[in-house]
Amino acid sequence: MKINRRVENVWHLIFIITILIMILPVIYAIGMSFKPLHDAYNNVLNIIPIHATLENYITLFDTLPIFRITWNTFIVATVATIFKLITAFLAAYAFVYFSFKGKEILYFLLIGTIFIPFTVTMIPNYLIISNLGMLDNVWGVILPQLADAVGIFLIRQSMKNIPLSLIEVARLDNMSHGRIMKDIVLPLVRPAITSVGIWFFISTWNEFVWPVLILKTTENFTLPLALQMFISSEGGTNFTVAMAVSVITMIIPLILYLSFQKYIIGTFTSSGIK
Amino acid sequence: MKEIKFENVRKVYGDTEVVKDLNFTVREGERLILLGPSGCGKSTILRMIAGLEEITSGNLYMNGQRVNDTPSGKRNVSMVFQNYALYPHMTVKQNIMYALKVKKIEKKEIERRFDFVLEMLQLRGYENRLPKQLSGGQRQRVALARATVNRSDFFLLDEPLSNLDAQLRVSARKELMKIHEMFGQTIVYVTHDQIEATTFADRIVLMYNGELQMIDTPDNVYHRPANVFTAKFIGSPPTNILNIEYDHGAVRIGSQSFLLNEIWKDYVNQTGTNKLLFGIRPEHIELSPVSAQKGVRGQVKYIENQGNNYGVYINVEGQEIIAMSESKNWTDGQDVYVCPVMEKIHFFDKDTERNIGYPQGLEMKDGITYSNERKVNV
Amino acid sequence: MKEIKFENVRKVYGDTEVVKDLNFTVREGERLILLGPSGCGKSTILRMIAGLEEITSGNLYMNGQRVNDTPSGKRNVSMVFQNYALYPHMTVKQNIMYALKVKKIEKKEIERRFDFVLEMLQLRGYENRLPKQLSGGQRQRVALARATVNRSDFFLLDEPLSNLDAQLRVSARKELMKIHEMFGQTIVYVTHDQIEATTFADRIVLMYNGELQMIDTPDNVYHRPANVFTAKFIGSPPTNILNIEYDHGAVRIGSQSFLLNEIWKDYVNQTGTNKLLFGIRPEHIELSPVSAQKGVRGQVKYIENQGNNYGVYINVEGQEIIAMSESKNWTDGQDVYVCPVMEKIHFFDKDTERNIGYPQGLEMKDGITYSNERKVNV
Amino acid sequence: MSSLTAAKGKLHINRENAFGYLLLIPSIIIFAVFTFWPFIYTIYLSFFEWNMISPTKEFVGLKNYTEVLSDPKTYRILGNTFLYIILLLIINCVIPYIFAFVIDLVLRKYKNFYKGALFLPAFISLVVGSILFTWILNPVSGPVAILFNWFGLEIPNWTKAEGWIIVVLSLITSWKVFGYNFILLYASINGISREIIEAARMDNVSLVRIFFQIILPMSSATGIYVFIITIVQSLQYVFTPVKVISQGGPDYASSNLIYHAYHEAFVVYRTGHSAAISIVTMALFLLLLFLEFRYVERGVYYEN
Amino acid sequence: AGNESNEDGKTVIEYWHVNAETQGGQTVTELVEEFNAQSDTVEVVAKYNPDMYKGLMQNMQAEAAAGNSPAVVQIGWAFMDYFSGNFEYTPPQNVIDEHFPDDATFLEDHFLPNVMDLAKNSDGEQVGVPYSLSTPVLYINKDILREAGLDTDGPQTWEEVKEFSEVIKEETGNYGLYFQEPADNWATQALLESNGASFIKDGQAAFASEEGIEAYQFLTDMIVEDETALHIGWDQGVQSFIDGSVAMAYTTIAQRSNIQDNAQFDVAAVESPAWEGKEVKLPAGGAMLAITAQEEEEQKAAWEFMSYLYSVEAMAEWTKGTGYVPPRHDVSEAENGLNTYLEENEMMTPAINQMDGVVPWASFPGNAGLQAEQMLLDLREQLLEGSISPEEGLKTTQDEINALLP
Ligand SMILES: Nc1ncnc2c1ncn2[C@@H]1O[C@H](COP(=O)(O)OP(=O)(O)OP(=O)(O)O)[C@@H](O)[C@H]1O
Ligand SMILES: Nc1ncnc2c1ncn2[C@@H]1O[C@H](COP(=O)(O)OP(=O)(O)OP(=O)(O)O)[C@@H](O)[C@H]1O
Ligand SMILES: [Mg+2]
Ligand SMILES: [Mg+2]
Repeated sequence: MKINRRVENVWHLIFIITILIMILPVIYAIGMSFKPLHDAYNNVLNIIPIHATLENYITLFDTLPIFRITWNTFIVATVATIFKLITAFLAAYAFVYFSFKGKEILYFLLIGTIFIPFTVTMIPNYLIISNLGMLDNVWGVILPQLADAVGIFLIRQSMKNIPLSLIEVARLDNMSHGRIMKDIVLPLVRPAITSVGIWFFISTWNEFVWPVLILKTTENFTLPLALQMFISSEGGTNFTVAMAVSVITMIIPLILYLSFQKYIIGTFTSSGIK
Repeated sequence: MKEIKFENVRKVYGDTEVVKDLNFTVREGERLILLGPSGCGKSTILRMIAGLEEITSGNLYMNGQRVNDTPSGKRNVSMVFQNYALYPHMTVKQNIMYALKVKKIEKKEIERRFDFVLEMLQLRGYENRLPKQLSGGQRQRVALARATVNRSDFFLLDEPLSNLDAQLRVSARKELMKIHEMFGQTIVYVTHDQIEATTFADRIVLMYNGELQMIDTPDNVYHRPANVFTAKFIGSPPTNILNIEYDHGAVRIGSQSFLLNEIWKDYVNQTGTNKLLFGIRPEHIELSPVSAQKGVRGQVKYIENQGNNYGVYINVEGQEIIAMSESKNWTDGQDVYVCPVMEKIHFFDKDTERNIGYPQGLEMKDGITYSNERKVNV
Repeated sequence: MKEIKFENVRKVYGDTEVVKDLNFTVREGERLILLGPSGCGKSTILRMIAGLEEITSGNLYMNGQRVNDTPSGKRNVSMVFQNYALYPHMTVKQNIMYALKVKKIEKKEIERRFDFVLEMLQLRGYENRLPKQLSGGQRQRVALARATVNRSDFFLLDEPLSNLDAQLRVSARKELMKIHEMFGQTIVYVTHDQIEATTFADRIVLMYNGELQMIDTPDNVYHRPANVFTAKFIGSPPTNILNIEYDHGAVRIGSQSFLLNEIWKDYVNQTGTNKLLFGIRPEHIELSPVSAQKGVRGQVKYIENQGNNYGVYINVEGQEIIAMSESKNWTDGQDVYVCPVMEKIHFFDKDTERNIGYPQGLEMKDGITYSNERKVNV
Repeated sequence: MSSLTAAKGKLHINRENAFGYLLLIPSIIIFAVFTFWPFIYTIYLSFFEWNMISPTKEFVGLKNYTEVLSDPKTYRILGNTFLYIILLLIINCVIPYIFAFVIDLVLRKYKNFYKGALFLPAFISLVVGSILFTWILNPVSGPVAILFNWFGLEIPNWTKAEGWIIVVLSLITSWKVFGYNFILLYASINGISREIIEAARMDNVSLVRIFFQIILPMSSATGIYVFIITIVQSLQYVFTPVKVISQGGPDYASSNLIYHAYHEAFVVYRTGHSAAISIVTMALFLLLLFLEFRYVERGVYYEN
Repeated sequence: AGNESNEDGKTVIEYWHVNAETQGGQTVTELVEEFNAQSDTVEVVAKYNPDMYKGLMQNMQAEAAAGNSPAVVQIGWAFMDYFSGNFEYTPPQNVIDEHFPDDATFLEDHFLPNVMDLAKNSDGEQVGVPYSLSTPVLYINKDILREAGLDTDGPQTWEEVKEFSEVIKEETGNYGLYFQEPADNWATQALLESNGASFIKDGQAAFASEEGIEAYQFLTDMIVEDETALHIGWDQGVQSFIDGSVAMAYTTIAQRSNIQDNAQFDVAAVESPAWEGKEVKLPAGGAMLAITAQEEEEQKAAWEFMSYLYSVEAMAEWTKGTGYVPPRHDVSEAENGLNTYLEENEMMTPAINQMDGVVPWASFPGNAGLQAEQMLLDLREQLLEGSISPEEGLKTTQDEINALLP
């Protein structure tokens, strides 16, 4: 497919500008995490620190068990993501390939929960977690977050685009549902799974309203809570250390993304359903 | 008892009835061909057998048991889909082997079957391609291969060779027949290729508009068409159906007429009807540039090259007749005499369009006597 | 100058070369048929003309201009895709009208063309269906209809009728020819149906494995095959190619032999080669139960019903020969004499598999003299 | 949703419906415990006046609702909410749609780079983003303000300016979620059969038309998804920047319904009032969702 | 937290605080560690609550809803009434009397009565013990003042602040003043009450007095009319002061170390300005410690911990780490206390000096108190936007608040 060059160049320009706008803040944040705080205040325009220092990171590592915290965050994000993907996949499969009484109502109810503000469920959920004895515990952080219909929604959309005849062939060969799920549906909805998975991972990774309620001891903190420890309205926020935490917070997902980028982008571009 | 029986089966989509009150039986181990114009319901029938389409009403029996509600996986059916339905994320090899692997068939046996089918469909070299990297015909062959390795009791094929070249089609067909001889599956096969139908079929089912028109052997379908539709549908170019007036042995076309032989004359007279249609296949017409006794005169309209034959389109008293000729030596507008071969003519009732049957002892050029009953459903 | 010219065109996918050094010209207003075994590169050629596939090397000219880099939208091309590529979210009507609406063609004109094509392809009643609610053949017709209404200068058709029944195929073909006569598009048409090819084509291009084998008129392709591949590929059952020993007018098959007529004898002798293959089409063999002068003896292996003809498979000294017979009266194992019609035989060089040509003045049964040069590329 | 019923008979698995329920059990349990029960509890609370801890709850009937519905603030915030939704729909649904289309079908080079780069900010938490942008966009001392100053321009005092605050908070939210929506839409567009697009290209259909008449309908399943999560994002995601940067101010000019419910519940501890706001919000969006199901879903193209 | 003990048999209690790492978080950790090391009976677990006292209150809500509570909590002054009205607590003196007869006079001995009064609710009950105290001071950028030709000792009165600002704007183009705008009315209260207004009188809102209106008018004029004062969020305002865009910042002493460490100009802090001829009245910022432990064992442990926190050494540490003013009157001078520290950190001095003028942070009584507080915030936004006149705004808001209050 061939397109007018001039049009193409205009678009390249638009993309470059957009990307600059999107990426510069990130670079700025990274730069800031290597500045002494007064430098940050007084040399605002320097994206790259003049007096680069590791001070902020040292402060961070001195005050917090940052490896432990990173590990906690990783566990929470990974476990929640995997659980959510599994339940969502199963539910989507049921919604697409079965028909049973009340299916549409149930679907509507589940999808409706996307619009329930978390404020509505916060206190009752706190009670539940407390009764389950899961305060200050990763499970307390994970469990309520599993109730997220976004996955069901997207995976279902994606499943509905699989030509039915593929499932028919498999049914004809007397494949069990388990097999069909694993060998046919799963590979074909991989783009959806990947994108929802990334979404889940990033959002649990960065979640802070809920863990703030549940987690109490520093050893159990997740990274966003660590970030909160450097933000104070009254004493002034320590922006540079906060940026150091931010850098650490984004580094793991980023490394994960970069190492799987080929796979992820590949997934998106080679779904090949049609 | 690997037979399939349709009993008053209907299929309705929304408010279109695409299969109407279907009754017939596919016999155990039979190779049955489904023929019919595009959209007549052939794929729907296969899909009902496979259990992929709900049966609106009526009963479907397989192995003597009512299977209307049996899930497709339990029917022991393999199918080649008209649109292939290949797994896009699996290579050719994976596509073909998948079901076998799931069925836990021995590895060696899987390899054996795979090798066999790969050879049979000339797919060697493409084992590791994804479907999207294949040509149309190659995809079709993979679909066929995938269904073939299965060795199910029932084997359904929906135009499995339509995108293949003639050579490959012939060889694939032969291989399918060999496999059938070995395993004796009950085969239902949809095709638009009449050569394929006649060479492959034990019996042919002819459908039109969701209704069964005829079910019989290829010979009978060709030589003893049950009705005008069958006569016109089978054979290409189609049987010429002419409006005639019949009068005591004389067949009048417009202002001309020719005489039937005695045996026909007696038979037609005895049926008592004279509102008849006359049928003759293009290949059963002898053309002659000079006046012929048992023929009528017409003018050549145009000539169509058909490879080793020529189709000659002739205007006879305002009706178009096509005749096959080995010779190209006809010129447009030329007068020509059209002589139907008496042993190969057909008469149909003008109202019902049903075949009125054939006289006893009508001797065929090829020396075989066809059944002379009027057959529709069996 | 609506012509298309391939100049050393190659197409490579990864490391498979699917089109090799292609050189030929599609003349303005010509109906060119692309023939070849499945996977030989036909669709790829169409897609290159349409601008959907990049050309790896070489030049493609349309209207005398190099179009390698011209976007497909600017080439004034319509195409029927092998897998239809219908817009799944549009009804039949929307699918067909879409391009016309985009081109801002007058509403009345759109309706006119739509009506015409609907009639031509017998799609009336399906206007408001979505593609997924259609049968395979109906979808194909919609694809054809969509391309047909366009009236572009170049019209590419990739097996446009493969899923239709014989009747519909014949009528659609005729209508296409009418349209072609009216608008004179340059048509490139892929098919596996040789009857279609011969009835439709001005010229036929024969491809094998990405290489052009022959380009010529249907008659020449049939009667004057450029090489063994062409001879075997065209016609069904294929041309019999026999290993022979040639010795001064005598063609020896195993221990038997027959004599050529004088005209052939002189010609072959004069070419000076005697490492030859002998070719004869099944339909150019006369079978006789009794000893014949110009024939060899063989045994009937089996008989295949081909509708109005029978294919007789004969073993002659270990080589298989197929002959067409109108009669079914052959029994397996029976002795039979195989007599090639002298005017229709072919000789090929054993090494190059090229046709060695034909003697001057070889009189054909149909009275036409074919060009006797050896043609490959034009 | 005729497509569903169509799928039903075809697979002939009606008798295995029990299995369907089985697949849903994990989801049903989780949702029942962590969403439905809390939700019902909240409905219950919306009829009481309570501050979340006092041992007595006073039953007030519909008072909370009448208060919410008669409070002009509610309508102001509702207006903001829709403004957020519209802004985010434009920035995070329309633009990524176009971008995805252009990258997939118009551009030939650097596609992968663009994809990766646009996706990058998606990894950063909104809290970080909020702090970062408070700094970067400081209207007096931030780098952007200083750069603008060089050119004699002044950036608006956005944290305190009605209108601007919503725009900037939306932009900050977009900065994070843009890439994700983009990748989703890209995947969907990329999944559309090339031949169908080719068929249109060949008829010289313009890119704009291809976008609207082919890409849009055929990627609509994902489109709808992005549409809905964008609405959710404009409710739930905006919460973080609002909380970190503006606390809904100035004078509720940046509050949305969810932040407001939070504010009522956790800042001024009017639990019943907050519950009523949440319920009204829910009702409103369920209505939208219902309309979506009734009218939009119908137009969504699914393969089966 | 229940009645928990660890494997050593120590009683484990939770201490909830709001101290981010930038504001004494480290000190909390150190103090708790030291305490745990020296105590044989008690082990304290500290929990940080983000989002200051409001955040802590939210977490308390959730915890209370689940039937739990920590043992010792920091309660921001603004939340005192709400806290005492809604949560279970034990006045510290009760615990002392019951379990620690030796400490019976500890509070009397070490705290000024006006300081102890800060922790009394509107019913006069002693809810907790003041722990962190802060007052607003005026930070000045001497370089700018010098450049503008102004007295580098800074303004003494609000009237001077206005004049200074005008000159600064004129001479340097910089903003004159940043008046802190957090999510509370603390600084506003200082401004209004110093002018003779009262936020609350007899349990009723009373800020819309002539003096109150005048004071607010003063602030809005500077922002809206003169445009010499900056109207912006708190963090951003402090950022702008530190980078030299604003000459003066009126904000809490708690920001001292942030400003002192990062400002690269000649910076100083001066006492909160007075209104001409009037007495300065400054609400106390910061927090008290309250005992919310339910079990006796824990209450005992709670006081044991508190008495440690209130020791001279711990107080000194606390002040150094947080920049708050110590509530114990005897810490500043003590050798083991802050003596040398204060000499090194002159900027602390004005805050300590103005402790006499400290008044309680106005906290509206009853359940609607927080709502009232919120209405004042809403009003501030409207006033500083200039969308309403102080006269009208203050009056209507006052009426609305009084309609809510019991
Ligand atoms: N993406 C691809 N990667 C590698 N090989 C390909 C790809 N697409 C097509 N091919 C190969 O190119 C060859 C030519 O394909 P093409 O579709 O042109 O064949 P065709 O002549 O149209 O065949 P058919 O009659 O089966 O449709 C085939 O052998 C096919 O396997
Ligand atoms: N979902 C549907 N809704 C309505 N009609 C349908 C649907 N699916 C198929 N049909 C109609 O049912 C009829 C039979 O379809 P079927 O696919 O069985 O035809 P077919 O004989 O296989 O035709 P072909 O040779 O063209 O493949 C067709 O006329 C078709 O239009
Ligand atoms: Mg079909
Ligand atoms: Mg092809």
